[in-house]
Amino acid sequence: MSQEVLLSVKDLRTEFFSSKTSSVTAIKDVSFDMYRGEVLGLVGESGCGKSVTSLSIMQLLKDTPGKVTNGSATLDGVNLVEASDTQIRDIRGGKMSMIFQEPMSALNPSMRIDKQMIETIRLHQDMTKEQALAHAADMLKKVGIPDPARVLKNYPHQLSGGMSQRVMIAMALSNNPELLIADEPTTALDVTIQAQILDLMKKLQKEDGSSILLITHDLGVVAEMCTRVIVMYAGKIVEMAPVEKLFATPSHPYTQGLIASVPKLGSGVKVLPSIPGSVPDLASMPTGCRFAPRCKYATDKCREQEPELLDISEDQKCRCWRTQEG
Amino acid sequence: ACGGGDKAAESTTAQAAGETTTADAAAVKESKAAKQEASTAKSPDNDIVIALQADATHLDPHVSSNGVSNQITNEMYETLLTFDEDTNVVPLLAKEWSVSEDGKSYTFVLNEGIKFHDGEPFNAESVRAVYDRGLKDSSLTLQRTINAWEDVVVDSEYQVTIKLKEPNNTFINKITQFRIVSPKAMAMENASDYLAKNSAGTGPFVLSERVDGGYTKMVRNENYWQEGPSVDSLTFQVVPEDAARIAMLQTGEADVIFPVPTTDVSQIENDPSIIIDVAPATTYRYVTLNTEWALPDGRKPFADKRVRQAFNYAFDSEAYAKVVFNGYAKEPTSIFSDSIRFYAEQTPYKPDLEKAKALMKEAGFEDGFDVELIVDNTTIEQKGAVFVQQQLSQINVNVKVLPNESTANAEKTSAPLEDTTVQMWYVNWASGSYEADGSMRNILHGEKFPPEGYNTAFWNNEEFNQLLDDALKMTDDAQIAEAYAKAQAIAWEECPWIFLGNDNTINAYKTYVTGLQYKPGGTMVFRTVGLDHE
Amino acid sequence: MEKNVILSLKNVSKTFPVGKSLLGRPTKFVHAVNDVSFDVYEGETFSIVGESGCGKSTTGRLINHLLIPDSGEIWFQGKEISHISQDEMRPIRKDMQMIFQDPAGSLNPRMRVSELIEEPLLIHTDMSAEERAKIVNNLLKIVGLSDKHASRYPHEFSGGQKQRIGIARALTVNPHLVIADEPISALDVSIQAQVLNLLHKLQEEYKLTYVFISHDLSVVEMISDRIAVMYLGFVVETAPKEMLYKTPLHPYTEALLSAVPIPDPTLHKERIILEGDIPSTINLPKGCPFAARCKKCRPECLEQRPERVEVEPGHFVACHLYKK
Amino acid sequence: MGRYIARRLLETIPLMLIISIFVFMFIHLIPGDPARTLAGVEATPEEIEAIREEFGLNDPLLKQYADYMIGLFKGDMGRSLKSNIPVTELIWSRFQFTIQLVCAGLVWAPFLGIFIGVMCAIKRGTWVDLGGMFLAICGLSAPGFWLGLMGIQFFSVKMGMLPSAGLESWKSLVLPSLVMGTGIMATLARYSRSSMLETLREDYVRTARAKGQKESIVMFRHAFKNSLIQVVTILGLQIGGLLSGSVITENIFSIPGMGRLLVDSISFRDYPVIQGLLMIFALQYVLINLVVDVLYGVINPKIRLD
Amino acid sequence: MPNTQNEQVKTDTSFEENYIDENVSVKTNKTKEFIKKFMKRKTAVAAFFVMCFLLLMALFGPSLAPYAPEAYDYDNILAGPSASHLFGTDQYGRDIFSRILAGTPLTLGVSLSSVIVGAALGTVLGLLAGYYGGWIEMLVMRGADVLFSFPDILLAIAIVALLGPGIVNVFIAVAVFTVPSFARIMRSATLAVKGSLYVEVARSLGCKDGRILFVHIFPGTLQSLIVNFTMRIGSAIMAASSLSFLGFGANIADPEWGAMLSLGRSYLSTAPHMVYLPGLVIFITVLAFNLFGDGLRDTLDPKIK
Ligand SMILES: Nc1ncnc2c1ncn2[C@@H]1O[C@H](COP(=O)(O)OP(=O)(O)OP(=O)(O)O)[C@@H](O)[C@H]1O
Ligand SMILES: Nc1ncnc2c1ncn2[C@@H]1O[C@H](COP(=O)(O)OP(=O)(O)OP(=O)(O)O)[C@@H](O)[C@H]1O
Ligand SMILES: [Mg+2]
Ligand SMILES: [Mg+2]
Repeated sequence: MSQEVLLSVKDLRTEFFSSKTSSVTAIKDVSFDMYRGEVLGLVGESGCGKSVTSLSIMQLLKDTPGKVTNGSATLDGVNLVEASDTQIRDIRGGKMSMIFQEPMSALNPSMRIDKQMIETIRLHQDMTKEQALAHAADMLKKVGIPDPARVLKNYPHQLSGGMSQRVMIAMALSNNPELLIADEPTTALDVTIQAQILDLMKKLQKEDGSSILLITHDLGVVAEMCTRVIVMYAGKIVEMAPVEKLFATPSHPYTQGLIASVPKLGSGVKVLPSIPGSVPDLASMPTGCRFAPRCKYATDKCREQEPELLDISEDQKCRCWRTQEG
Repeated sequence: ACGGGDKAAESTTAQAAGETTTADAAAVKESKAAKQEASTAKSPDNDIVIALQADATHLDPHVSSNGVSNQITNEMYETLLTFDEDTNVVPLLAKEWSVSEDGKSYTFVLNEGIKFHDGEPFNAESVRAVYDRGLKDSSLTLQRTINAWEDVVVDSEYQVTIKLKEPNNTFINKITQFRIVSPKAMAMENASDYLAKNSAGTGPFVLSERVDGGYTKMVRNENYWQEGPSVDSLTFQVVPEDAARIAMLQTGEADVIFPVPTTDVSQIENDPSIIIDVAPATTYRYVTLNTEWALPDGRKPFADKRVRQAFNYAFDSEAYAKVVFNGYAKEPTSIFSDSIRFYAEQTPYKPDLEKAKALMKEAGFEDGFDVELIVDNTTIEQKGAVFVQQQLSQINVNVKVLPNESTANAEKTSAPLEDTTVQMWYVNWASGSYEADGSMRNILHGEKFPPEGYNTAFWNNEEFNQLLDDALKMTDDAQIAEAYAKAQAIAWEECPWIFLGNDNTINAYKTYVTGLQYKPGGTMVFRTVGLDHE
Repeated sequence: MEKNVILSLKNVSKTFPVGKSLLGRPTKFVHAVNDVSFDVYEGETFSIVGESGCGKSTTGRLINHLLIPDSGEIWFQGKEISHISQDEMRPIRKDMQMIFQDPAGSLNPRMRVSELIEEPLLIHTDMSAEERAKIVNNLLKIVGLSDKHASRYPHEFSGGQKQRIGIARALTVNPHLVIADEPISALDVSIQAQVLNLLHKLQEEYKLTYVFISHDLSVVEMISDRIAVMYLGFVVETAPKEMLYKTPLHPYTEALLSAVPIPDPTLHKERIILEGDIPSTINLPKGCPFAARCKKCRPECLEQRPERVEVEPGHFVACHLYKK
Repeated sequence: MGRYIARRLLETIPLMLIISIFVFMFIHLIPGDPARTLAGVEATPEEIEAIREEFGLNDPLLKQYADYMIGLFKGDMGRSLKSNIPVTELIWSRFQFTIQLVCAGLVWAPFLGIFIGVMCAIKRGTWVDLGGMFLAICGLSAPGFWLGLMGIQFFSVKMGMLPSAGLESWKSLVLPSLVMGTGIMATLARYSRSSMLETLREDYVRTARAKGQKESIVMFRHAFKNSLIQVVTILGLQIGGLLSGSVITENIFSIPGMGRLLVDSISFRDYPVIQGLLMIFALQYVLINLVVDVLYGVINPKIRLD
Repeated sequence: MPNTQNEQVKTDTSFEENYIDENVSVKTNKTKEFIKKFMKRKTAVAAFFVMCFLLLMALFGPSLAPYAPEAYDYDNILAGPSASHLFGTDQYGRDIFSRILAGTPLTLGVSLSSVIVGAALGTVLGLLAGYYGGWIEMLVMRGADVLFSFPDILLAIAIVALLGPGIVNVFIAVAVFTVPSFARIMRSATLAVKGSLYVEVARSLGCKDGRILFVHIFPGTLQSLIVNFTMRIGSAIMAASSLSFLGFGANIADPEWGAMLSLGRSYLSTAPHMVYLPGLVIFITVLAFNLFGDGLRDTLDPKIK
């Protein structure tokens, strides 16, 4: 299906500066398009740059030594990387909002929920305090909080993890965003709670037709939620494909290894295939393909020259000499 | 006020600058007058503020014992007799007095029509009442004045006779400390408490308010019996920090400051609106040498007169005056100050290092020894002690200066001979009644070893003792003078101390302050004080 | 095959005091572990699963004598160990080692790898330095590291490598029982498999018994022989692996199993979505701990704690649905 | 909350008891004799003995302590040996001065300190940060007496703007407040900087930005408020030392406050006053700690006081 | 189907078995990393050099001094700075520059050693309190409370009265008042480290208390210890000068900086060099220790890059 592009990320590069002159590149050459109404998964191991990608898009790298040094992220015609502060503020929380991994720490501990929600709503919608409060209560009900009035009066620490995440979701959705970035929204939660939240997100996404960029390292979650998936490794996209294709015919050795090394319920194996070695350090990236040191198919070429992210079929891209060359 | 551990009396006070100031006393006075005339400065109000370094301990004149307390209470309480500026005893509440032949009874004829602040009349009964109070309560400092008395007899309403156990040449001086308080106040159950908050004397000022440690404010006594002050009020404010006192005088917050630190004199010297008064000395500074103290090897260096003399020859009093007192001190010429009656001049120990070294060699201390010097921990005292240390280092004596709180030193120095740890003590003494006996007995008499007195040199010279004891009972001034001269000569020659110098107070006040008077030792008298105000 | 019980918990409970009264006496208690009983057989992997805060780690600590139970008994190799002193426990620790969830946190950042691994030897043996070094190097090889790493500090290693160091340390004294408290949940997906495989290999080689604590049901299925499901400090179901996954009896086990996301987009299974959150462990519900969230809740569930019943051999469940 | 405060107040009783014993034993251990000091150097041994008798200084220590405690329970702290004023009255009169000083210091110092700290954190790495921290450290390394004397020289003597002594008008509070406040200002600036820096790294600050909130509001409403939590503790510790630590200020500015009273009483060995003062200081310390804890609970809703 | 899969797995494991993970990311060693991080803090580095300089001064200063610190010259008192007397002379005509040099070992010695002693005691108490809790903790913490509510000047006077005067008082007074703050800081640091996983691991390995306390917990608290330590040195120097102000500091014969500063205040208007120059030296020293402490804190804080 051909769809309207909502967010277009091009050649995004973000570096972390330890001083004026020295820096490490956390993500590089990140390019992808996101369509309206889709759930795009972003998977990869810890430290591969998933969060940095999302923060770069949201322009939330202030107060970190990080800076977007190249590329663009265009949302509805506005290049977020170059937009002015006011423009960005207008978009953030409005057209584009975000949920974070640790719901507990993402809420201001010394502010009651009602204040935090009203603040969010009134920043983007012309409402009185009372209207905003009513809207907040509505949103809480929508995310399945049985007793919104009570929760509104609570401080964050009085809520459980699942509740807080729902509040975060309600807050993120309260201004009808077109794009919701969810950075590992359920990692800190229990399985049964995770099931609740994923269920809820799916439902809301269907109802409102918004797009979700879902960041996770849990392939199970990806399989369940996403329409398309981006796999990142060491700061770069290594594969991009519709979810079914990715699981059925993973083309990058890393993706293959990843999928194989996840235990599946009911598979009955005692020993799992695994990817040896570990993720390279940002400061000392190998030359050539970044996965080469761990790849069982690696050739000299892989070790010397870095492959491009190329289409290997109409809707699948891969960054690997082996697949690209046959 | 008596020295020893008394902070108020010593402090950063100074004294007529050696030769220059006293020699040209007249010139100084003149220049003061000229300055006063030249100045057009006026006080903004008619309230006089005096910045003092310390506070009175208590306003009950029979309890308080230190100089500041007396300075403050003297403005509210009067005595039968008092001193003039030249240490002469002059009448005050008593208009005249006479001594009996045997020198054992003194009869006073009192001024009439004087009323206490509380309205009670002043008469012979009130003198008796003070004596009675002293008899009843042995913890009062009043004790010291009356302990040689036998009785007080009321002859008539305005005549009273004080009978002594035996003749005592110090009586007349000591009576200046016998402050007369209203019998009504003294009869109260807790007289001291009452007197802490109210004045009940006959003085020119009446207590109006007091903040302990802060200030004591008095207003003019409208019913004062003789010509009194013209100021509306008199406030003694406590300003412990030297620099702050100077600043207050400069800004006019204070009209009079006392004492002026010698280091700061130059700062205000040239201020046309400030007059500096250098008063004659009664405070005498010395270092006691414990004659019984033994070195680890058993030798007693200070038992040897040669060593003691060597110390005095090694010590440069002139430099002492210059370095420690900025020139505001005087070379010692006897064992007490020349402003005290019966002073007899001695030949100064002029600094002579060769002689000092020779004496040390003779005594077998050519290589010197280590000795400890205790001193109060105020800046000026320590400064002097370090000077002593430096001087003695010239004859290889290694002095360790141990500055300590006066209270702690008082404890140390009151230990009896068998327990004493005192080797050398940097100290000063000023007799509160400005008499010769009081200037010597407590610190040099053989019966005044601690804890009886402060003879921490543990110097016991029979002849000297005898002279003091005899003189005390004498009634003839010439005889007394002779005895005391002999005693002074003995002590000077024997030198149980290092004689350092006499210093005294420097007061400073604004040119618009008038009528300020002094008692010996620079104690101010505000009886006729006025302010040239707008 | 004769099954030897190596570890046995009998009605073990543990509470933690929270809040203090005027006199410093605790006013409230967290009921972390309630009336837990199970046996672990020699050579098997016994897993404990359950959601966060349900008392898994506390159970592990109780077994390892890091905590003392309030009541109940813990038998290890035929000895009751729950109330012995630290000194009496020390020799027993040779046979019982623990691996922890957070590999970074469990290694003292200020010690070298060699020091970390030889520490148990220092405590339990009086070997010479060379002997210890030999053992350390050997162990490093066993867990897939090289002896070059011995002189490095933990922060120079990746998460998976750190966990291997932790495992090597646990193996230094040849333990019989290894308690693994979520040993892989802090690791990256691709690393998890490495560590799981290593654990499996070691078990086969050294005939280890594992008490394996995890919240990941897919992992547990792979590695365990028998499984206990905990909820709110209670063991609600105990069963051999096959039975539990094929025929989960307790409604909570069912929900838990169905909530696991399957990494296969072609499968779409029906989920049981539980309402609400896990209740507080301070005020335990009077009846069945799961009653408040249970779809099959009956009036008696609210009133009465269910007994543990053996529905089929080796398959225990504590639920009123299966009352005999 | 009420119960919490009541409990904390009750808890202070044993602490005060410990302090009272400790203090009592301690000050009697210090050599020195109040009777001798009171009597002066010309006093006879009999006179001194009479004073000792009168104040009960000859009683066994235990009896003296018991007498003191009995008095204390009756609300009587005894009388000053030196001035014979009831200790309660004496301390109260001195307290009024010291509290003015303390307040004068607290009026500006914490606010300025926190302001500097927060600004430094927000603008960290810039010259604002450098300047602010330099100022703070200057404040920490300038001795109080030096500041005071310089202040007098400049503002009183040279400019004639401010009085140099006493406590008559607000003007006379300016210089003392400078001396009292500088240390607090400096300390707080440093602590609030690091606390703010820490808070700025928190997730919820990022959340606030993600909402599209203005930077200034993010800083104030979200970061600053939470960073205060740590600062309050430090502030409490600082205030705790003010009452007894004002001696230098009181000396320089001739203010008869508690600090000077303490020093005077110690050098006089005025036992009842020392004891009374120390009890007050301890009580003050405990109360401030309590206030800090309560404040802590107010700022930090996570901490429930019960 | 199961068969093939098993075989697949077998090959993989064999691969795994032979695989030795050599790929340890090559990070530099800890000290080097620390130095690198520290070097980025320019002010702290400058402060460090000042401290080194001070240390050198303490070691060699006295022998380099142009005059003996005690050498007096009554003809040249209170002279301002000049070529022959760099910092001028004092009330006895002693060379202030020489005295500052001579006072370096004294001043730094007293502040360092008192903070060391206080910190050592406080650390042990804090460690024990934090580790054992219970009555030990109660005792230590209440003791700290008592000391905290106890004015330091009282203690200083008591020490002078008991032990006699001199620099020793400053040393003891500062040391005693250093104890409670270290006890507190160390207690909370201990509590934090005690709760860390590796301590629990140590216990599960069977470590005895002593080993846990000194091998595992103590090194973990070093950070707070060191940072607090450097900051305290500055306050110790300040405390020494405040005590001198009240007359309970070093002997005025000793060229201790704080005493020099506080004694010089009588000459603030007539010979200001008596105050400014020692004051400046104190200021720079305190500044250096504080800035160094700050830098150290930032360097040791893993959250700050
Ligand atoms: N504030 C920062 N300062 C320096 N480096 C950073 C910072 N934040 C992230 N990085 C680096 O950027 C890289 C990518 O980090 P990122 O947080 O995007 O990883 P992630 O994929 O989200 O991992 P996780 O699954 O652990 O959240 C990491 O190597 C990290 O070290
Ligand atoms: N030392 C303690 N003091 C107070 N409460 C505690 C303590 N340790 C654990 N608890 C409480 O006991 C309960 C069980 O904790 P436990 O750590 O055993 O859970 P868990 O199942 O291991 O959870 P997780 O999966 O999060 O590790 C929790 O509610 C926890 O808050
Ligand atoms: Mg992330
Ligand atoms: Mg756990």
